[in-house]
Amino acid sequence: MVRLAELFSVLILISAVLNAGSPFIKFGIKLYSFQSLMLALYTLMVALYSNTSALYLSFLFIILFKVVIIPYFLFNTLKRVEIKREIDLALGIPESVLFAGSLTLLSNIIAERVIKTTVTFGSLIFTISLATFLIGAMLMITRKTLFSQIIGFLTIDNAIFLAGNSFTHGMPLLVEFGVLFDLLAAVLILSLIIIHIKKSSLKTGLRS
Amino acid sequence: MDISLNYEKLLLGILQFIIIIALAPFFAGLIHKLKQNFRGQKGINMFQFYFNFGKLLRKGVVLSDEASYISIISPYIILSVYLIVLGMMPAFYIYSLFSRLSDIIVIVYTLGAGVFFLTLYSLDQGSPFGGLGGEREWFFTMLSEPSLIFIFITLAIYSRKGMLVSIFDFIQKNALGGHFSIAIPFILLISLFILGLSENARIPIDNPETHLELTMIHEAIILEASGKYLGIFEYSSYIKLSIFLTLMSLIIFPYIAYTPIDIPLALGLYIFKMAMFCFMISIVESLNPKMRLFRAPNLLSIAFIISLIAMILSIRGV
Amino acid sequence: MGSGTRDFIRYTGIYISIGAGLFFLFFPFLFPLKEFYFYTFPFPLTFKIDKLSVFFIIIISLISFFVSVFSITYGKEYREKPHIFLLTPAFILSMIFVVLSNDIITFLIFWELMSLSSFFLVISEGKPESKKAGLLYFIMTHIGTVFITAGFVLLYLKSSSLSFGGYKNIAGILILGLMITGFSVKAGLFPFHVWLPHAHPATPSNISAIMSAAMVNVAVYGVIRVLFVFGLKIYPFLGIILLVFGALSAFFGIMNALVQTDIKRMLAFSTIENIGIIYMGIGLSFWAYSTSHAIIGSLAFMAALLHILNHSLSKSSLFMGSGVLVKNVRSRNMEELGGLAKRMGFFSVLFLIAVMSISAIPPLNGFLGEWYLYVSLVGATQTSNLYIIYFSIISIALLSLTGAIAGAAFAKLYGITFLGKHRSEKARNAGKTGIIENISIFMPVFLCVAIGVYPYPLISFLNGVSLYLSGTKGALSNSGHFLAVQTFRNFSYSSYYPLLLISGILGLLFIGAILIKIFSNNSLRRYKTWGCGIEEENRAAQFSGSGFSYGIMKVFSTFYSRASEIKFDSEVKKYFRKDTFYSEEIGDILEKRIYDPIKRIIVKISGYADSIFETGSMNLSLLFIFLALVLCFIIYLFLVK
Amino acid sequence: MTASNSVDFQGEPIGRENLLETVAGVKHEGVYLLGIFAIDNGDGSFEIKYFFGPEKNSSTVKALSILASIDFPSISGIMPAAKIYEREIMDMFGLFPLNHPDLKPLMLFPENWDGTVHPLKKDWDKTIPEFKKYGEYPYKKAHGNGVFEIPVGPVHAGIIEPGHFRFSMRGEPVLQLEIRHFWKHRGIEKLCEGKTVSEALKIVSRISGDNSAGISLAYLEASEKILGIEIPIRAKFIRVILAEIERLWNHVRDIGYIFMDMGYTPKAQAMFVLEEDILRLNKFVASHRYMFDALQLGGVASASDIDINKTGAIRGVLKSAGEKLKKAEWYILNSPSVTDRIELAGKINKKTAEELSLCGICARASGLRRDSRIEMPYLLYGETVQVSQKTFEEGDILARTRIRIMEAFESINIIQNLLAWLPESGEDLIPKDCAEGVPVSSGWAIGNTETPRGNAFFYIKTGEDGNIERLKYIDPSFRNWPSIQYGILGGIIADFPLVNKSMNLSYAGNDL
Repeated sequence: MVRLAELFSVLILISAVLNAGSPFIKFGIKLYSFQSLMLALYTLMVALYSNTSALYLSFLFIILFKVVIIPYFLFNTLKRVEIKREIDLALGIPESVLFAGSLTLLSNIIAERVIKTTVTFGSLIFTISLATFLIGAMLMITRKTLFSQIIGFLTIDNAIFLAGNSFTHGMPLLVEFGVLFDLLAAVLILSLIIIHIKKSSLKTGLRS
Repeated sequence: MDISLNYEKLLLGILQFIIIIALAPFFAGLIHKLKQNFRGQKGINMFQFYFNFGKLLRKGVVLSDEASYISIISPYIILSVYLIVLGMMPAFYIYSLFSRLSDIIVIVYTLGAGVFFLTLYSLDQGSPFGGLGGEREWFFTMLSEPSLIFIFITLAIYSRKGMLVSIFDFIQKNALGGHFSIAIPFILLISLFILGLSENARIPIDNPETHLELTMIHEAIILEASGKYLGIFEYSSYIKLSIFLTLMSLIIFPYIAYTPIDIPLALGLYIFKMAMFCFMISIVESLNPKMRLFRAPNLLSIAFIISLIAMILSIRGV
Repeated sequence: MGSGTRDFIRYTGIYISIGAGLFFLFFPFLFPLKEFYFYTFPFPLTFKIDKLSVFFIIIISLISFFVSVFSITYGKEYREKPHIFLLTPAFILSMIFVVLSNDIITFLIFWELMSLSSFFLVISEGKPESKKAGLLYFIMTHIGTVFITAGFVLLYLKSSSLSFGGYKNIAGILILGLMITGFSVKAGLFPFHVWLPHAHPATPSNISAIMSAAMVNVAVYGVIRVLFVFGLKIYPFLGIILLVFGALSAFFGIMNALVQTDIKRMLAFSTIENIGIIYMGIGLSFWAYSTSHAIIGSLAFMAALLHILNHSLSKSSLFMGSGVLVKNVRSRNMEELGGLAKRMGFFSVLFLIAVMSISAIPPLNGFLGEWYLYVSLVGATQTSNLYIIYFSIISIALLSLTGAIAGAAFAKLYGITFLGKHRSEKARNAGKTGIIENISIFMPVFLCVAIGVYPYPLISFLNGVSLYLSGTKGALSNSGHFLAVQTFRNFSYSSYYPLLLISGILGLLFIGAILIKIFSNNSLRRYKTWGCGIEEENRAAQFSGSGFSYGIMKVFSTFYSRASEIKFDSEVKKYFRKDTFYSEEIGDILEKRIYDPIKRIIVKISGYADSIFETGSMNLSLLFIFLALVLCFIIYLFLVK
Repeated sequence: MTASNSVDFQGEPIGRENLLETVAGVKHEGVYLLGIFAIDNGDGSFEIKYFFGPEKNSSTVKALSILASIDFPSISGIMPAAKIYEREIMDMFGLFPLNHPDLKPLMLFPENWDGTVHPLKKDWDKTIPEFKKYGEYPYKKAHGNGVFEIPVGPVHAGIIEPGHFRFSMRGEPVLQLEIRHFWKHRGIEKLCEGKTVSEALKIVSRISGDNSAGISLAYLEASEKILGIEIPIRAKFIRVILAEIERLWNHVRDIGYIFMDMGYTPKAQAMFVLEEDILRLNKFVASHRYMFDALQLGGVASASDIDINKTGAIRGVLKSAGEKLKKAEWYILNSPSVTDRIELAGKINKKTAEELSLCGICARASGLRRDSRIEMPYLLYGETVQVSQKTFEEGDILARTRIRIMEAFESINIIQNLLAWLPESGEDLIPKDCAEGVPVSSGWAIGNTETPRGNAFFYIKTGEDGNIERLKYIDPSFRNWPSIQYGILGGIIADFPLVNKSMNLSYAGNDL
């Protein structure tokens, strides 16, 4: 079980790296969905491991919101604004992937230095969530189109969830639910903004 | 593990060596056949590549006027370099023929020697296409060699052994117990799969079936080869494919025989695992178009970073 | 001077060099571990032979011997300039005495002699480019000397002894920093390498062989002596700095070597690469000894020593080879060569082996050093220090990248120069190589193969050197059949069997060749290279060197300063263009971005100063001198405190 | 009938000193070059004719002509598209274009043909000069350290027609590309001289196998105009249906090749299966897989009559074609890896397309609104059949592929509509007077139709005896070939096969 949890957490990081290495938005949304699924499975493992009933519910919520509803909204928005790939990245693909790798190295150093407290599966989870957080932030900075920035934002959110779930054996359920709902609202609003921008400036395309 | 040899081990090592050499064209043919089936074609005979090799051996050689001694020796050197690497693999029996040589760095650099002579061959006939292929070959080798070394070193750190044979010995023995991570082999496999596609001239990096001189890589290098030399090159490429597939099959689920009694089961599993990877490769090749040449660094950089992450995790002792 | 006199001077110089090389090759064996004193006015010159200097003396005298033999026939190229051959023995002897010297004054005298004689050799061709290169070399090498002298002065202040014997383990971080910087300038380490790619192509090939294969090693000798003998082993971060700069130097050097089309310039950049690899070994080893990781330390030190030797052997043969090419084809530009393998049979095989050796292809010797380096780097990742873990991961990545690009660069060098069709009339009319040239190249090449295949005696010798310097026993076991090293904590070994590898490859080659011979149709027909159905003699229709490096260059385009230009017949529209003129200049980015601006600033300042001195009075200039003196005093006060 | 392919022609040749001025004026009106060719008058003088496409909102072709005997002024400086036509005239008639900026042989290779023999002159006695080397062809050169050439062709690794491409490169990017075609000149124009109109039809319909219907239609347009034949309405329907089936077939195959060349073989195979279905349909409907001899003077062959069985078969194939094309379109637009492969590669910008007077898919992908079915309507186009035009501004491989897909859908639509409105069977397929014997008439006319590759242009002149005196055919590929080098310039050589395939120009049609 611990090994499986490890595998899922590492796959969260890998999907974040893949996201940095792909210029395609659709693929990015699919990867986000996959990442959330891994997060959900990880939560399930933690739940099984620590036998916390609140985490089972959290698992269900993650599946519902992050794996299904938010990607669905994003796809829907994408269909309405018709952009397929981002052409202007602020940083080339190999460079940003290498940057993501160095961020992983960095977060590993930080994790080794900082973490002394007990975390569910060792400081590994902290490394991974920190690295995912940083890669998400990098995505938000280096991408020029709004869509990828949203994906970066969602990646950051996943990283925080991961950290939260492992630090305290799960956040209080109410907080978690609130955060999820907040996230959903944020995505909805951003989708509306995208569509609005698209309508108001058909020619110039989507630049934030 | 004990790598001292006795006659039984040597004999079985030679047997294993011969079997995996003999099987190499079969796997290449299987991938081809599966790909054709996915396209809705009837497809070649699975053993077609054996017939091709035989046919090429029977044909005479046409050598370019410009060719020097490099054209005559390099096919043999490339073949023996790949053979010796294949001979290091504990495919289904642990005491492989060259198990003593199977240091990880030696493997990577010996493979590099193959590329070196392949590119020298490509320049030897003074044909523009050969050089084109040679240039691209180095381009991809350069991008994939750091990842390959990282993968091997990760394996070494993970098992605290320096030789391939001991590494897989360790993984097999500890697979079912002890502190053992499945995350590291899994992500190593992703990285190795990408490298396998790139090193073996497969879609999405290269298209092995094209006739277009201007886009191909491996085929462009051996464009001037004919007769038995072409046959040797073809066979070398099957062996290289076998090397990568064997590595993957060992990482994902090592089942290696230690005694002669276990060999039939291990051999059966080996063929099954190899066929599985052939299936996966043919699926990937069917679902993807060939990439643009200068988009390939994107894919290979991902492979590199994934192996880097695996290395960090293995150093932490996950 | 008549031609007879000139020939006499030339041959005398060459034979003196050969004699000096031979003498000092056996000298350490004749007088093992002795000290010498020559009482001369005003200071005594003191010399000492220890295990470290033995190693370097052997390398220097070996290379000098090979190159001097090579000069017997190659020297005819410089018939009009016999002074080259009088300077050469002075250069060789000063190098050897630098390595032998045992006190500050002796060291600096011979160091300066070495610098001056090599400077005169650099400018000996008399062309404008060689004068420019010589000037740059002179400036850089003296900046280095200033640092070294400052370091020695501080050492003297600290120990109040002139002799090296009194310096054991006293050098602090300042001294180490100053001296390593000074020696690195001479060694051509990134970022002080700018003089090297200019100096080597401008020099006669035999001299550049000595400079690249021997003189650079003298600088490395200085670094090793300062670090491991004088240095306090309590600064592990210094080792990490050297490791990082070594890795950067290796990467940077090979990246630039890849894109060159001038053979000698390419070899010069390759020297920078190899110096980087040597520095990686030295740095890692210093780190390991400072943190008492004796196993990793001895492994890394072994890697550095092996690489020094391997680089000298293969680089000297490659530079001699480039001399042969220049002599026979009159061109150093790869794009004008081609097809020489058929014209220069034996020589091309020798060159191939040297190329394989320097691109670290197993089982040749170049691989051996890199193998030790990899093993020690992997060992370093198993320590508990976070910084060395991360820097060794980065170094592994850079080293493997360097290895791959080196393969590409040297495949390009050999493939474009020797294979294919001749790319110009010069290459078509290439002359044959002489016997003496072949023999002099054969000797180092043979050593390359021998060390690669049977390194065991050498390894025990080097083990001795490393034992002498570190005082701790390493983890190298040399059981006579394989090289085994302990890499990891839990009693695991990695081993490398060079003999088994070569016999395995040869055995498979033999069996395969025989089987294929038996089962195949052995008819062979020669015909023209496939030209897609067009019957024409087109020399341009084959791949070029610049094309061969394009893909890698494109990926790492940020590391080059690249300016390309296409010129057309501008009178007509693009639909009617007849000829296209393409020109491209790929420069060293460091030189373009850092050194050139500095040069411009200095020129500006000196112009400014000039104007002051011209218009101003005597007093003003005296004031400047006075201020400079005061500054020196202030610095002195701070340093002594 | 509306005025189909009417020609605005003064009749009398203008003075050669006025030519450049007139052409500049014509160019100013924004028209493009349809073709330039020479006619040997037999008395030592030659008439050089210039045809220009119609202006906007007009369907009238502009024409000019001058008389020449030894040389003629070149208009290439004003209209770069004229370059190859003038070189062709020099080869075939020995007339020297003055001030031509890039003059060298086009069709007759100095490597084995005597440059003083000009085969299209009336006084050539059909003796072939001795096969030996007469000179060198002056290839363009690229100079510079490390610049090398890659000659590709005329014999290729795959089974494709002969063509020579000479890339000058330094690494992967193409610095320069020179194309040299015309390796298997068949002498069709000379062959047709002296033949009757219906004899020549057989030759003409085989110029380029995959555009047989389109080219034959252009020929028939011209020849029926000379002979004054009025085609039965049912024959018109069938002609348009056949032409559109041919267009659909061509586009399906070309899309398949795009997939094939990017290594996406499963999708390519789906397209090739569809292509085979359409070829079998051709065999069933027109009794030949490539529709040879399906069209006849005055109408269509009786074997190509479309009855109820054939209607059903056509509808069936169209249905599956629609589905498969939908899928292909989805992949091209939505699969990121596919889009990435073909986007922004092989870009031909609008100015180049305009200067080189491109036609067909290449022109439309570069933002030019050129389609003979709309500009110079013939048969049912413009009345019963309204073709909606698609253009893209990008000019890259993606744009060309998308236009192919859209036009394939358009063709499916047109065929379905025409099948629904097809007049009752039993009407004539060939007018009565034509069925009994081909009428004889002298005169000249042009025919211009839209083949799948672009507009095919015919000029036919018959003599007193009704036999052909001069036949000139200009293939869309002939116009479009010179543009391919500007598509690859600055790109990398690995993209060239895709650029080539996306234009899919014919070698056979190019080289008569």
